[in-house]
Amino acid sequence: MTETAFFDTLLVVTMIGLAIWMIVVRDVFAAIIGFMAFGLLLSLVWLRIEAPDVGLTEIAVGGGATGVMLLRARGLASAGDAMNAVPSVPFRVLVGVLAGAVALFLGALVVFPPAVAPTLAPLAAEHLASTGVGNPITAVLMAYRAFDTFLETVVVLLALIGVWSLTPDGAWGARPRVASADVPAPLLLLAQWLVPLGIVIGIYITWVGADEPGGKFQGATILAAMWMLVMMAGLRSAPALSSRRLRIALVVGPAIFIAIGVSGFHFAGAFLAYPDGLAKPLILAIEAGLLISIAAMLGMLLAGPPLEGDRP
Amino acid sequence: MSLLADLFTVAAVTLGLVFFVAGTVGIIRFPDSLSRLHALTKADNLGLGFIVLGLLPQCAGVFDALKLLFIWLLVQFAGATGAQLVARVLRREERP
Amino acid sequence: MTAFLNIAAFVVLLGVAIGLVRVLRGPSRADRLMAVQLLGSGSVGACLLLAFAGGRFAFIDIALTLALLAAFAAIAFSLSALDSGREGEIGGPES
Amino acid sequence: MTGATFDTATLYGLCGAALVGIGLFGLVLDPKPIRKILAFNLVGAGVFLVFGVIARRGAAAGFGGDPVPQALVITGIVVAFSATALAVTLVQRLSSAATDAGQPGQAASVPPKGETGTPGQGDAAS
Repeated sequence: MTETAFFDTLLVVTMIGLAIWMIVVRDVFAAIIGFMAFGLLLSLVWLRIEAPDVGLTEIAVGGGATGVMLLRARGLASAGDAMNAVPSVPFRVLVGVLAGAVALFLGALVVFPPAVAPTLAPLAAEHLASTGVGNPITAVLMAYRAFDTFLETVVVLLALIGVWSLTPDGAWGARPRVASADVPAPLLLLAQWLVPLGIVIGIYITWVGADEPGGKFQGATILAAMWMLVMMAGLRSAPALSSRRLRIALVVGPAIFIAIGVSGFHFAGAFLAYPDGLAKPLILAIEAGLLISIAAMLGMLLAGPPLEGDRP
Repeated sequence: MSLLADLFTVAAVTLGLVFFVAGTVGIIRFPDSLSRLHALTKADNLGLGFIVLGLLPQCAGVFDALKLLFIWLLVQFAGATGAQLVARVLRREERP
Repeated sequence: MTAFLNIAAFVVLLGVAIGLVRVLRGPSRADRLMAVQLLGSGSVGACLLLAFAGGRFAFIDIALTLALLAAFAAIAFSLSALDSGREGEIGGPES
Repeated sequence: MTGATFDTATLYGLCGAALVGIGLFGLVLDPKPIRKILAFNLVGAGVFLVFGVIARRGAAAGFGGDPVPQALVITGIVVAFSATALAVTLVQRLSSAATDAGQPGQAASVPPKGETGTPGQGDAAS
């Protein structure tokens, strides 16, 4: 504890400094860079509080993908330039006091915890063997609370449908424009070398998720990032929204999930119940399908909708 | 043997830290962006390189050691490309 | 050894944090882009040191992901700055 | 474990609480939509962190933390990303709609870049 206290304190101070800087800095580009840096540091925090799975997700989704998406959006930075009305000082003070009160309340909850910390860990450990997976997080996501995970995938799909529904009329069905205007030679080289390695790493991270930190969400984000790199380097263009192959890729994971879930009624007596001894292979089948679908969803969320000028 | 390995780790990791700190000093002290970029890339590659080198004898198995080396190569490769791109941004900003 | 590696992780983070203050202040966009690169290799180093300090070898996989995605982000950010520099604004044609 | 405790987890929990406060401040006061999205993500990060600390306190049965809240946070991060993607696209389209209204025909004059494809013949679906 003593020698890690330096690290912990410095990490917290840096993160709070970055957060304040993000709020006060004028330049939007700088604020987004700050957010990206913040996400990378936040992943170190998750490692320090014994949640490596969450840290991995934060690296992939929270820092990397969100930052890239914020920069990708054309016209986003200048949106609301007209809205320069600075709130009055009394209002700013009021908001400051209220936000401070919320922070103090949460802080008090942290400093004065209940006498017995609530935990479901013993219950999760008790049935871990019957799921056949060694990582308790994966067991929670794929066995104990599999229905949540299914709905989460559907939420991501709904978000994608929402994004696509914002396509301008003239551009519907077109390919989103992702490729950089002119591709520097080093990027081309990197895209050709890094992407195959990245795909291997993405599948590896999904595979080790059964027993070590990892899993399909993290692996799928890596795959989506690699896909994005290919599209940015102009090696392949983004698929058209109306592409049948794209749409099949998007639904194959949820479809396998539903199929195995419904067959649970017949073989194990409940929706999403796995028959004895088959839990691990069934979980692997669902994860493989979801890997493809989530990678496609996240990749298309990163690419955004086609805009004016991206005519089919 | 274990003591020797530990000594090696301490020496190499310390050397790595020296490069990281040197990089930071360079970033703070150098007057223009291009020199700062130079300081940054040297610190990254050598600093992380020596840390990886120092951690190699502490690895539990060959696979972990290979992963460590792979991480370093990845950072080298991507860092070089990234520095190229940042330099391009810089050139464009200077001569609009 | 554990204590040494923890202190080493602290030193790496300290270097990164101080460098971050400098590059984030700019003034140019390229300076700020360096923050992403600095953070990328710094957090990979800190993550590896923490892994060996705590005997948590699973963290090596996390450092691997960190190295890959931080590189990706740095490249994507640079490309975005390059594209927008040409069109005069972060946003591109519509802005 | 009664009364005030202070350990590593508490430190990070306080950090999470502070992030929620900072994020809320920016969310309410900053007029620019993209800054609001950033601030919203800060609030989210803070809430997840406090939840993570609760998970850490629930360490038992040989796990470093309670796996159930940790799994919920993973779900939360992915859902927050989806919400951010939707918000970003909405703001982007709103701003281009405003530009169209102000200067008719400007957006339509942007020349098409990159390849365009025929619907139904996508070749890069993974």
